[in-house]
Amino acid sequence: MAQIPVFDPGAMTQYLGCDGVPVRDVPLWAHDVEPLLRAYEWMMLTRMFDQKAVALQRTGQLGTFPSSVGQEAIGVACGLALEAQDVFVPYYRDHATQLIRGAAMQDLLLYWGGDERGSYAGPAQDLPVCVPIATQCGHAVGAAAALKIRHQPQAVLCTLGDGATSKGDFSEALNLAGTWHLPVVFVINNNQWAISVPRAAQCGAPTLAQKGWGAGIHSVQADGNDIIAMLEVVNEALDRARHRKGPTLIEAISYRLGDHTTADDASRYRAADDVQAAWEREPLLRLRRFLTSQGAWSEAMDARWQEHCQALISKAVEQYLATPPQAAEAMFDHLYAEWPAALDEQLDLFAARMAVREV
Amino acid sequence: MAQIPVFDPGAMTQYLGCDGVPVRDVPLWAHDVEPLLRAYEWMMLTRMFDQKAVALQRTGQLGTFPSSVGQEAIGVACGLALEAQDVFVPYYRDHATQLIRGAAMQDLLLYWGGDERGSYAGPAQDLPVCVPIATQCGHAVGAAAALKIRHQPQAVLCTLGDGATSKGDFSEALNLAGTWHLPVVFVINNNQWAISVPRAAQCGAPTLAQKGWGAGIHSVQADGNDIIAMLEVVNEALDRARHRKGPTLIEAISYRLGDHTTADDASRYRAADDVQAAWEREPLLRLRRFLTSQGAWSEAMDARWQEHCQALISKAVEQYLATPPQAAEAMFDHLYAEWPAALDEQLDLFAARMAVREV
Amino acid sequence: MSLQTTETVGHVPESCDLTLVEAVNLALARAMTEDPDVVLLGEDIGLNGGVFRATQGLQQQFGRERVMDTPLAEALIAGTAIGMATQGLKPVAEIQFMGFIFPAMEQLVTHAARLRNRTRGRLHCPLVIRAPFGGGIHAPEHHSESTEALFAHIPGLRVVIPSSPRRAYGLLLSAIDNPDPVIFLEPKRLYRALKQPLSDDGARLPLDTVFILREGHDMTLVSWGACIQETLAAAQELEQRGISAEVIDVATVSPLDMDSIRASVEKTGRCVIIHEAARSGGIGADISARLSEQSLDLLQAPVIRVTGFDTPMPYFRQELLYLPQVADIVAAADQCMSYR
Amino acid sequence: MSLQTTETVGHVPESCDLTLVEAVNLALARAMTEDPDVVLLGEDIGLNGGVFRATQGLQQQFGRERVMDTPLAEALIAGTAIGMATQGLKPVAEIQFMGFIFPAMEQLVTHAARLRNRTRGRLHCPLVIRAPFGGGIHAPEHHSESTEALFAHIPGLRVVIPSSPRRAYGLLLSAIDNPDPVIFLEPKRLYRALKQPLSDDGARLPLDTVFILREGHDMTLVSWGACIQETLAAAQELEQRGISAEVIDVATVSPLDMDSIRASVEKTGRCVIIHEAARSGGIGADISARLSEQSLDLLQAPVIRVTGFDTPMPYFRQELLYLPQVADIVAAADQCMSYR
Ligand SMILES: Cc1ncc(C[n+]2csc(CCOP(=O)(O)OP(=O)(O)O)c2C)c(N)n1
Ligand SMILES: Cc1ncc(C[n+]2csc(CCOP(=O)(O)OP(=O)(O)O)c2C)c(N)n1
Ligand SMILES: [Mg+2]
Ligand SMILES: [Mg+2]
Repeated sequence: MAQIPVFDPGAMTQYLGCDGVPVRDVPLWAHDVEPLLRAYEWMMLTRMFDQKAVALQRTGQLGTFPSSVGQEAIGVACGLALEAQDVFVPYYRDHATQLIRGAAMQDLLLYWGGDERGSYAGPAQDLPVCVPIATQCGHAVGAAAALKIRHQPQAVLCTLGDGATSKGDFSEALNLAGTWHLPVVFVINNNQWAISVPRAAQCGAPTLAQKGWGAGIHSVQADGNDIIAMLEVVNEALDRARHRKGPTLIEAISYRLGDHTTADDASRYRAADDVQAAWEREPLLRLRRFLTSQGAWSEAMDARWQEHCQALISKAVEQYLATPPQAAEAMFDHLYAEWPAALDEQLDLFAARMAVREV
Repeated sequence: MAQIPVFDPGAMTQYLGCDGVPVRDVPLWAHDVEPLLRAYEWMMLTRMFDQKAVALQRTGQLGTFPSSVGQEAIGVACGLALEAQDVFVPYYRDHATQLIRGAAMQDLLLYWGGDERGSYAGPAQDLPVCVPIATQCGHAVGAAAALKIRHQPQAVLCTLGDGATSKGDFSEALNLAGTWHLPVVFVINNNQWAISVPRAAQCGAPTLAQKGWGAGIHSVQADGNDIIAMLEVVNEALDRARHRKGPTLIEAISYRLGDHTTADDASRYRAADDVQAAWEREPLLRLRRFLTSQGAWSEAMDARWQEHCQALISKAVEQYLATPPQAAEAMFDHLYAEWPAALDEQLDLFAARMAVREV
Repeated sequence: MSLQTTETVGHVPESCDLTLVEAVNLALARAMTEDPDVVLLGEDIGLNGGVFRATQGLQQQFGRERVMDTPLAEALIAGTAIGMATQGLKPVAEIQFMGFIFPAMEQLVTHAARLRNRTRGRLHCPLVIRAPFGGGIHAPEHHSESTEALFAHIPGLRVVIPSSPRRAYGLLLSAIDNPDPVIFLEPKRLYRALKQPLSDDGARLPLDTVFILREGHDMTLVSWGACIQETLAAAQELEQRGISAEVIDVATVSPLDMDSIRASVEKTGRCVIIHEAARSGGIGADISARLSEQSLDLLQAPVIRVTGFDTPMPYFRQELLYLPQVADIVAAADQCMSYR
Repeated sequence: MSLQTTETVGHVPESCDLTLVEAVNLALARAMTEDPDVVLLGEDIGLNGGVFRATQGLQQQFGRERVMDTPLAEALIAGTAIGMATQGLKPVAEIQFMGFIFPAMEQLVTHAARLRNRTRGRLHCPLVIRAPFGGGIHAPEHHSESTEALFAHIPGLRVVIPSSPRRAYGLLLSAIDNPDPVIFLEPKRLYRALKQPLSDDGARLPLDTVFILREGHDMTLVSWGACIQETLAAAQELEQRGISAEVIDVATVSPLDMDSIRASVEKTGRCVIIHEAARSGGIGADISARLSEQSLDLLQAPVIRVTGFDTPMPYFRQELLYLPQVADIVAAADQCMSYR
């Protein structure tokens, strides 16, 4: 009988070891440190933004917030590899990509602060943060089909978590992407945890990448903490999509160094040792070591950059905190393109309620 | 980069060629013709039952009916391989298995004739016909989990169509089966069509069997028109399940020789030639040729058996047609184990309506 | 605002007699001709033309890129349609039977209904989900449900139900034009039950408004979908007995044009609501509640509802026991008229 | 049949003060102790004890075979639970938030609700789906919905909503005992908002019946879930102004114990219904419609509903604008009392 094929472990794309020393020749483009410096800067900004957001939540100034600490290389690679006209279909742990695509930090804070106006405002065609797990995968293939139908040359990039791979919406979308040969790239942020559920309790297969096989989709694994590997595979996959060579599934192996969200306490369900060990593999440290070894980065530069980030973040926080609330009746705005007269009673009821409360 | 592994075509289990001549040594158990004779008899009964049901529908004596013509080897193999205590979780094209498991033919007719009393009455633990595509897959893993929790040694067998493999419920169940190592066997009746949608428009992968790989599940392909192959792989898979060696996914390659149901007209969307060609590969002919070549079957025996089947079917049809309707208020029966007093108004409303109509 | 329609008026020039399903087909063809952004997707809608033939010939006419057979997955159909809509297409998705719409529920509730609201108007979701619904055609289990109330409870969705070939044509064109998501439910019992003269003039009918199919002054009969047939027949029977019934086809069951329904009931003082969905949680409860809450003094009799029961739709041998019939409506009307 | 409960009575011997979520936990532990067929499944319910800690400690106590973390898939959770139930287990499945119950809709509507009916009693579906619901905890999008009406429209399902620790305990035990599927919705705003003395005596509270939390003779306030808190507070405020309000906690919103509600309203002549779900298609419409239809002559004023609006629950900065507050209920009660 046929055996389950084994995903070749050597097939995981990785260039940088945890110590920042290349484990094999880096690709040609990475001989130029410029793109890596940009990547490092975004990764640092993302990390500091995440830290600040968590702090805001802790002091009651923000709602539940999902930090991306430890997974910055994934988000930054997606952001840098995407072109402005591509379509980005995020989940909820994608601040890095959203920032690179032009979202204002104060808007991201507004969103997590419970205000619709903060809905991601990157390029007009991008989708907003998606909370219901894996539902964004359907949108991604729909957007990709739209591009295909209109013979437009862009690609769609869709992110999801390791937990999301268990939900039917992901399989259904993957299957359509393969069947219709759609210009879409799925990037799994495999941070090893879906809240408290470890990767092994999520799926019996040794890799998540092999979920693409059943859909006839080109599938790869990459070290999600290695920005060079991530840039390489995401760029290659987007290139395939843009050249109508078919969809790609990327499993990016990383680790969720923080709690699931600020509402979570990960110490309930995982060992501190494991987290400690994972800090050794985290993406910023690794890239900093590499860049330093290349003479392209220094502690002084790092301090300066952090200072710069701090300033940007402070300003955004200020703007966020100074944002006046929406008008009370804003909940009815944009519910329909044109307000249906049949719903006027709702406005009357609302006005009456507000009148009572003002008394 | 890793390529999509190719499902080894040589890995498809097949013993009998279309001409009934073995293409390789048949398994040891098949040297005894007895089990094959039983299989042939059930296959013939199923085919004749299907024909009769279609005829009943054509004459307005039955509702929409899904014939299993051409796929009898799959259903019969499942039925013969299952033990009485196993749990069978069918879809809607499984008359063969249901009959073997003890369902009365007149009950199957009642069901398709629009009467709840016809709900499949095989072993008490079996599930009834399932119409919403792929939803039965969830039930199958639930039943398998129940067996596992109670340390019972039985297995669960769940059937589905090729179209059903696209629906998330299938992937989700497969994933759970793999993760929890459940005693369950999934058999895909790949009859090449989901109503009018051909197999290639359903999935971009070359085989459906490889959908198991992403769930870490042992996956095999078999010639679904070869009863020896089907008995071999289903028995082996059930054996694995009963011995807690894990779940199996079986893709049984067959062809839907009839319309999707009596409500369908397949000539709208597929070429008569293709159907004609598929008749060359059908399972009864193949097995009859083999048995005849073994001196175990003859035209006379065939005629006698058909006569016997005819008699059984006629009697069942008679019983079916003679079944008086349920009491009018039967729709309220078994809605709850105990009728909630809060719903008494419903009975009053119903009684009032019946009173009006009787006027 | 309500619209008055005469169900039985004569011939429109250049028109031919069409069934409801043919009217749907005609509207789809017209919308696709008028606007290249209109695309269709669903199960078996291509070469097969849909299991009810609503999309017959459209793939041949508009090509496989605009009339797409999808894999068998309703959540995917909805999700894909939403993704297409965000990029400016106007997808019209078919769910083969309303009984199979539930996998799409998450997409419809958490995304289609909210995308515009969530993004403060940046993204739109101009999407139509078509689904045949209702009983009466002797179909297998799950092929006869009427669960429109589930969608009517979801703010941001429109739920539109035509009950004649002309309204199917005009309302479907409006639904496709509409920049917001519309659940368009087609009463399959009426697909071929009646023909109406219909010319392919592209004339839209307004959403969010009821249609007054028949004027009357003694009582108001409110219904939608296939039940409109029995309701009209009951009105005719009542007329022979000297009771003048106004007949309202709600058509857009969400949002509800209560102003028109209320105006009619305030005129007649009496109201019977007819629908085939289960009684509890049905849209009839909404209409009844709002009438009683807002016009208590003007009601000369309690509102009466003639509905399906709080059971699953029974298998087809008994479906007529479940579905409101003319006699049931007439009896309710009599009861309503004889109150006090 | 209605049950009278006094919300504020004193100490039960051997009891301790518990929150609603602790009461849920206690009931689960008790049910699992009493009956080895009771098993739990859901996302993060094991080691993590559920995101609200409703299942805290249960995996440690009853083992991983009876307290199962599932992969992330709600359709699967429901389907698996149904499959388990057909084999005689009594699964209690947790859906992490009611906003994520939609993927399970197909399983609940097409199978859980019908399995017994379809098989004419051969197969049972003794299943409980627990889900925290409702707003008011400043949660992200989709974490604050109240869509109980969708399930109340599905015949064959029971929808039960506790509004105090004691009712959570007693009703959950009954729901687990019940041989039919129960959707058990826990008002997450109340999870830790109040404590009640509660002894783990295994005493069940009946399903399918309302609870009269407070007797009164001037008007009836009908509510369920978290809104019961505001309703009780409003009743107190009204009392200070000389208005005696009866307060009914519907508890089982489907099937509806209308007899008890009607009896109360026929006594008081006036009724205000309070719920936080969207207004159109809400269960309030059902109650209002049935009261007006059946007790038109006894109503001294139109029924008034204080509800959420026909919009998605706004993000949390504005959720209080959406949720009924004490002042809104008092204002409605005043309006109701001053009618005519
Ligand atoms: C349909 C649905 N079910 C449940 C949830 C609650 N929930 C939010 S995040 C999460 C875990 C997701 O894990 P994963 O996909 O690995 O992404 P990660 O958060 O680890 O990045 C769950 C269960 C949800 N948002 N949507
Ligand atoms: C959820 C759902 N969607 C749609 C349908 C309508 N439908 C019934 S059978 C069918 C095709 C199924 O094809 P396949 O799975 O290949 O099984 P086959 O009928 O060929 O044996 C469809 C679309 C359904 N029953 N359930
Ligand atoms: Mg994760
Ligand atoms: Mg098929």
